Amino acid sequence: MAKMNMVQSLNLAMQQEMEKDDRIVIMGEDVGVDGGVFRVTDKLIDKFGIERVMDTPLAESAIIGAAIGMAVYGLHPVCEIQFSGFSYYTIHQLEAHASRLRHRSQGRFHVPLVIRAPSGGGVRALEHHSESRETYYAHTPGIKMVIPSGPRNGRALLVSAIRDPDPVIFFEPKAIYRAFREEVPEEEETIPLGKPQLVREGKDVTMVAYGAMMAPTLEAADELQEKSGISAEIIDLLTISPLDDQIIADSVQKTGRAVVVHEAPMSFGPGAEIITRLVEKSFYYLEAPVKRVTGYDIVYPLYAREKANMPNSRRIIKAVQETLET
Amino acid sequence: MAKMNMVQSLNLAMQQEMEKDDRIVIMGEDVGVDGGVFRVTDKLIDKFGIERVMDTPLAESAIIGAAIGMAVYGLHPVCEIQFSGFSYYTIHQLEAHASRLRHRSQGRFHVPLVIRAPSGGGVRALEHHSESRETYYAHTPGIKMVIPSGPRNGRALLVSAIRDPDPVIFFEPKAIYRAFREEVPEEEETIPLGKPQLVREGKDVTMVAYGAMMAPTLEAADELQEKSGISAEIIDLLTISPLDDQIIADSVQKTGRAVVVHEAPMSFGPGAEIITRLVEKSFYYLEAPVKRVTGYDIVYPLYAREKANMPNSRRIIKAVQETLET
Amino acid sequence: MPRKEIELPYSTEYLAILDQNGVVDKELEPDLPDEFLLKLHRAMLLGRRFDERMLNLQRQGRIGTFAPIKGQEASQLGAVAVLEPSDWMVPAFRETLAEYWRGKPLESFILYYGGYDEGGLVEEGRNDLPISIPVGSQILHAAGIGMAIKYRKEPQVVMTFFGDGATSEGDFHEAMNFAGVYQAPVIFVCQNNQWAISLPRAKQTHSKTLAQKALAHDIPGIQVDGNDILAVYAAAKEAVDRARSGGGPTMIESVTYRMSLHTTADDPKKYRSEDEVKKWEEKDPISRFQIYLKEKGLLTDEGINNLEAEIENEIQEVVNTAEKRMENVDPQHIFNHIFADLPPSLIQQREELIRNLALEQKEVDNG
Amino acid sequence: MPRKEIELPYSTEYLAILDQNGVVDKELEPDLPDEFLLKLHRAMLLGRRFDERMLNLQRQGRIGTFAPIKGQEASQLGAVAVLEPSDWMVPAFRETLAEYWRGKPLESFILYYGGYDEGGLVEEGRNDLPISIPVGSQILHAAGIGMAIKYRKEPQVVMTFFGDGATSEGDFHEAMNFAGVYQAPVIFVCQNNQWAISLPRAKQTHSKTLAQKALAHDIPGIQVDGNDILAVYAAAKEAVDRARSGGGPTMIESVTYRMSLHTTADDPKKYRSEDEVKKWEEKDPISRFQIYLKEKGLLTDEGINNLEAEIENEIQEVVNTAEKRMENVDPQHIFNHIFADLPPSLIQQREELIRNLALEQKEVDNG
Ligand SMILES: Cc1ncc(C[n+]2csc(CCOP(=O)(O)OP(=O)(O)O)c2C)c(N)n1
Ligand SMILES: Cc1ncc(C[n+]2csc(CCOP(=O)(O)OP(=O)(O)O)c2C)c(N)n1
Ligand SMILES: [Mg+2]
Ligand SMILES: [Mg+2]
Repeated sequence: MAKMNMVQSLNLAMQQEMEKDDRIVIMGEDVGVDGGVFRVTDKLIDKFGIERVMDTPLAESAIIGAAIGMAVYGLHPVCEIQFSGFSYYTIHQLEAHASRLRHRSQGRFHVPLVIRAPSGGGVRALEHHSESRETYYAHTPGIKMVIPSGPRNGRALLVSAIRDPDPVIFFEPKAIYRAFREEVPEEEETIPLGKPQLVREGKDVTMVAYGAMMAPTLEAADELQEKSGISAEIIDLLTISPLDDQIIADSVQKTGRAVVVHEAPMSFGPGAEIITRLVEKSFYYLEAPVKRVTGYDIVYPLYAREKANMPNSRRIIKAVQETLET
Repeated sequence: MAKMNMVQSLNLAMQQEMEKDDRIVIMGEDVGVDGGVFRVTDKLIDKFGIERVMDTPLAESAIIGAAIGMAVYGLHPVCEIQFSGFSYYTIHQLEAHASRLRHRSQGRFHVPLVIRAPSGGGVRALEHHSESRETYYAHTPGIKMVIPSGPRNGRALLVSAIRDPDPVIFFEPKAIYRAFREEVPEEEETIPLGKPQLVREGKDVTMVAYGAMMAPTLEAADELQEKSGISAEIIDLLTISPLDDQIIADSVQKTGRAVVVHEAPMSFGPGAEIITRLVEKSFYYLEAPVKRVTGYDIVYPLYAREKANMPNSRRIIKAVQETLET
Repeated sequence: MPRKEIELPYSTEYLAILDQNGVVDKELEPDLPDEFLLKLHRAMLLGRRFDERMLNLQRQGRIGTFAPIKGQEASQLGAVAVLEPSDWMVPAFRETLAEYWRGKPLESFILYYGGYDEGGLVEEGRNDLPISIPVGSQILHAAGIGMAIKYRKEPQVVMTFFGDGATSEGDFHEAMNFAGVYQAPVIFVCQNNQWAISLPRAKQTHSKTLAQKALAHDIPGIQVDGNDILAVYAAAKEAVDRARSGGGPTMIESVTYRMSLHTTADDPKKYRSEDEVKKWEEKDPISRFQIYLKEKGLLTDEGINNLEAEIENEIQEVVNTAEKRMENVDPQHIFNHIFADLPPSLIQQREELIRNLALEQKEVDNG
Repeated sequence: MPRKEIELPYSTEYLAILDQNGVVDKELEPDLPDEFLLKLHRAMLLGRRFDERMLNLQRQGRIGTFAPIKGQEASQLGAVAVLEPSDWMVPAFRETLAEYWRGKPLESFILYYGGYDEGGLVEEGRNDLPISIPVGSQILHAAGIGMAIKYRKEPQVVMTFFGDGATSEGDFHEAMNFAGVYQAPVIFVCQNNQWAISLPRAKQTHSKTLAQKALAHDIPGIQVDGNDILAVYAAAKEAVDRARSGGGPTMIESVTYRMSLHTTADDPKKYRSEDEVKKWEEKDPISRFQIYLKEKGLLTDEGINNLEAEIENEIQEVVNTAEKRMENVDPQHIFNHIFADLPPSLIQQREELIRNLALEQKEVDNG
């Protein structure tokens, strides 16, 4: 087992899958010679050549549209959109085709396509480089929306995404690309898509988060434990959609209280779906209103003020305390 | 006052505003000579000429992108996207520019732009002609998402949208274009954006809907009243986002129960936000889980089976009954 | 170091072989076997008659909105007739005849436009995408299929269809650019039928031709008389041969005319003159091809009559079976083919639908 | 009725006036007043020095990521220098010098790249859009502004900038097509700096030039030596004059080179050779312009030295004031300029932020 950051572990996932399966091709802007602006595809071009690692022209719709054609033909394209903030150039292709060709062709075709894109804030980036818009994709039937929270689950989820027969949007929280390292086994490891994970057991409150928000959520939980003896159960969604709420329901039926955390804007965001599922299925177990700690419904600010918009452990702790006080 | 269907009343709104304000121009595919495929812009070209009613080339991104430029210059473009199912070609323009130019230019520019698009199902249409994806826009900060439910409020809301200094997405439920007529006054009438309306008072349950779903919701309420003496309070959202939840909260604090109805797919849909707001602000008034009656998380079926996907009064009644039973 | 003109590798050409009176340019006439010519003729005629029947079915409320192909039979058939079965085809939504030629059962069209998702089924072995309604979007899929063919070093090509209106969409240019960069074996066939609903070709773009749009990407582009099946065939043959031998993509602008409605929801009287339609009726692709075949001694009036009867029967049978199949609407079907495996949340939703249906049935049963 | 070439209204031309050794083509030399030439020179030099200083600030962690313009001074200044103040300009994100020339305070750049939204302020009277980062998207705004100018019958034009990479985006073609159809007064300036991050121009598109992409839309297109300010100016002048007099849009491909990094987050050593950069250094736009000015007797080495000192001071002062302003971060500012009037839900969110900030302050105060 090697200690890896998430850039390395995602790279490993692609490399190992490509070795096994020549249907897999990588495509995107600067993914080849440059190895991707975050180096996630670093050196893959040296190993697999320009036929399998394609530096495409600068056209997102074309990357996804062409990849759909390739997928229908029988390849498994793994596309990089340089920043999730530019993935909106492709929604018409995703909504109209990637998500529907299985249905439209009544099963003859399917679209095994992975779209990787760095997402989220916290790296002092330019405009359009910090947003979290996973809701667009989570709300679109026929596609899966996955967000890892660290090197190890990132690698395992990416392998699963690549092997999935249907289109998967894979947002990589750029704030954790190099934030920490984890042991990542050389041998194959997968995590089934569509299954949130219980990452810490607890009894007083359930905390639900994903991606880069796992870090402040865990931090908040630690502090709550240490300073106030509050024991939080923590769930990492991993797959945002299709959302399997079973584990969340189970947890809240035990704790009676919950806080949901995401960077995405509050309104019509992922938190709303989670809270609603709890209302639908665990209403009588809820002892207090479920809280959400999220980005605001604003244009993402330039970096000098981005912290003001981003959930942090202080805001999360406050939310938990309020939940417990009532 | 004349009896009008919604096609006529929306046409009236545009005509009257254009007479008053030469900044207003209409643009879109087939909006001129053809008067729009649903005839909503019928004859405007005869009254205002091809400079003000532009039959554009077939390019949605260009329609919205150019309209943004025109709006920044000082015009007030009212764009038609022929079907909301093709509005996704423009999300990058909306997310990156229409919604942000006010902020990016720090107030120097703003984007008074209306995007009209027929939306929703129920008219035996082709693929991509029946979806409801208002969530994409509702979740995008800096734009307003409006959906009328009839000729009279349609006209009044469109006038408000045209006068609004910020970008407004205006989805027109095509199922009610010609479904019924209402008295629409010749004189000016507006409805402030951002204010849901109480359309019927009641005491047992709150029903929240909008657009074409108002009809089955009202139908369900009538039947519940008649057959079971259940008195439903009904709220028509009108503006989906920014969502003002005050009136909903007030109602539920009275009734203690609520059902939300929309055609859009269930998960990560508008209903989730409404239910979550209720949890956040009216939790202790809720006597039963809030229910939602929605489209399923599926590829919208071709028309022979679309009814199976669409909320109808039977499904709504059942949801209300379940809410009341608990 | 003056101001000078830059020489470009391609220019834009025009090709026509069989004129509207059925006169053929002997030098350019492609050498096609008689049976093949007759097979083309039969398909064109069937395309025309099926179109008429579909319009009829729609007017009777037996199917929903559909897009007639009348007038564009040569334009699409001439191109697709060059393909091998193993090649790929990516249609827009007005390629009924091209799809039929490739093997799509007529029944599927009726089911599809009748609102049954089953009509979308692409049978195993037919390498065609289902129709694509969002204008221009499918062109990129063809670019991708071309790239995949090249990756696999297969001797295939892919042909995609789109309209004059589609050339205004960014996806069209992005696809041409990708195909150019990767020198993918893609044949871009633009059926310029002069109208995009109510927008005439002249207002769609300022350019003199659509074929010249290929110059932007250094792709060979040719404009052909799209009502002349020989010209369309010849241009497509050249393009397919070039693509198959590694020569990269080609764009063909097939100049034709939408003689009927945009779709059955459209009323062309709002925006175009009867005179214009009349003028184009004289250029009908079928009648000129019939003159040609008669002069070649391959066809007689009697033969045409027999063929018409045969086709009528064929269509009637298909309508019968399709309508039979349409009697059975199982609503649960809407949950099929969403994902390879239905996730728990969708299973729950399907269960809800089943419960609702049962309830409904009970109400019906109870009167 | 044979196969024949179609004559098109435009061809693609190349223009260069001042070569890399400072030798001028007398016949093509534009007739510009001395002060104006010196003003251009001062701006170019300032552009270069400010760029260097920004790089420095970034390396010291005092500002964030930004995109240097080094090497592209002539390419952007030559074009924008033709505009009247009342004209409009729509930049991408590598037009620092063009924006400065149009009146954007240097301080704004520092604030903006320092992460302060205030840096985006467009002062009243300057008809420029703020920078646009999503590649290609802004080109459409220029098309729309051109259409609005035409609607208002104003004697204005709009000039927009974008890179070689942007020509692959659909929005570029959609914008050109709209401008062509509406014959809007738009000047499309493509700064072909040979690279789109790591992708070389040759892999961006199969076409020989970028200027020829205008042929797709029957818009005049010209390729100029973008390191030759006289050629860029001359081409832009011709285009602006044509647009202003109702002659419609023009595309200019300005052939230049990105001598520095893509952005400060980029490492060009990963993908391009030092040799290539060296070769282009010999074509530096500033040095050749200085030779020209010296030969014209307008500039001396001493004059240059004085100017350099003057510019250094000017920049230092700006850095000082900007850094002062950056000391004040009021987080509430993030709720400004979202809508004309903040809706209730956002007022509530702002209140939450204020409460959080107060709490934080309390924690800080309590140590
Ligand atoms: C992206 C998109 N925008 C709008 C429409 C509505 N629409 C359907 S067909 C059509 C015109 C298409 O014109 P053209 O490309 O020339 O094809 P034709 O219909 O003439 O075959 C339009 C505007 C659509 N289907 N997709
Ligand atoms: C739509 C979009 N995709 C990707 C990016 C990331 N990106 C920023 S600049 C750039 C290259 C742009 O190349 P070019 O248009 O030649 O302009 P240059 O940077 O050379 O000035 C890329 C890929 C972006 N900003 N927008
Ligand atoms: Mg057409
Ligand atoms: Mg470049």
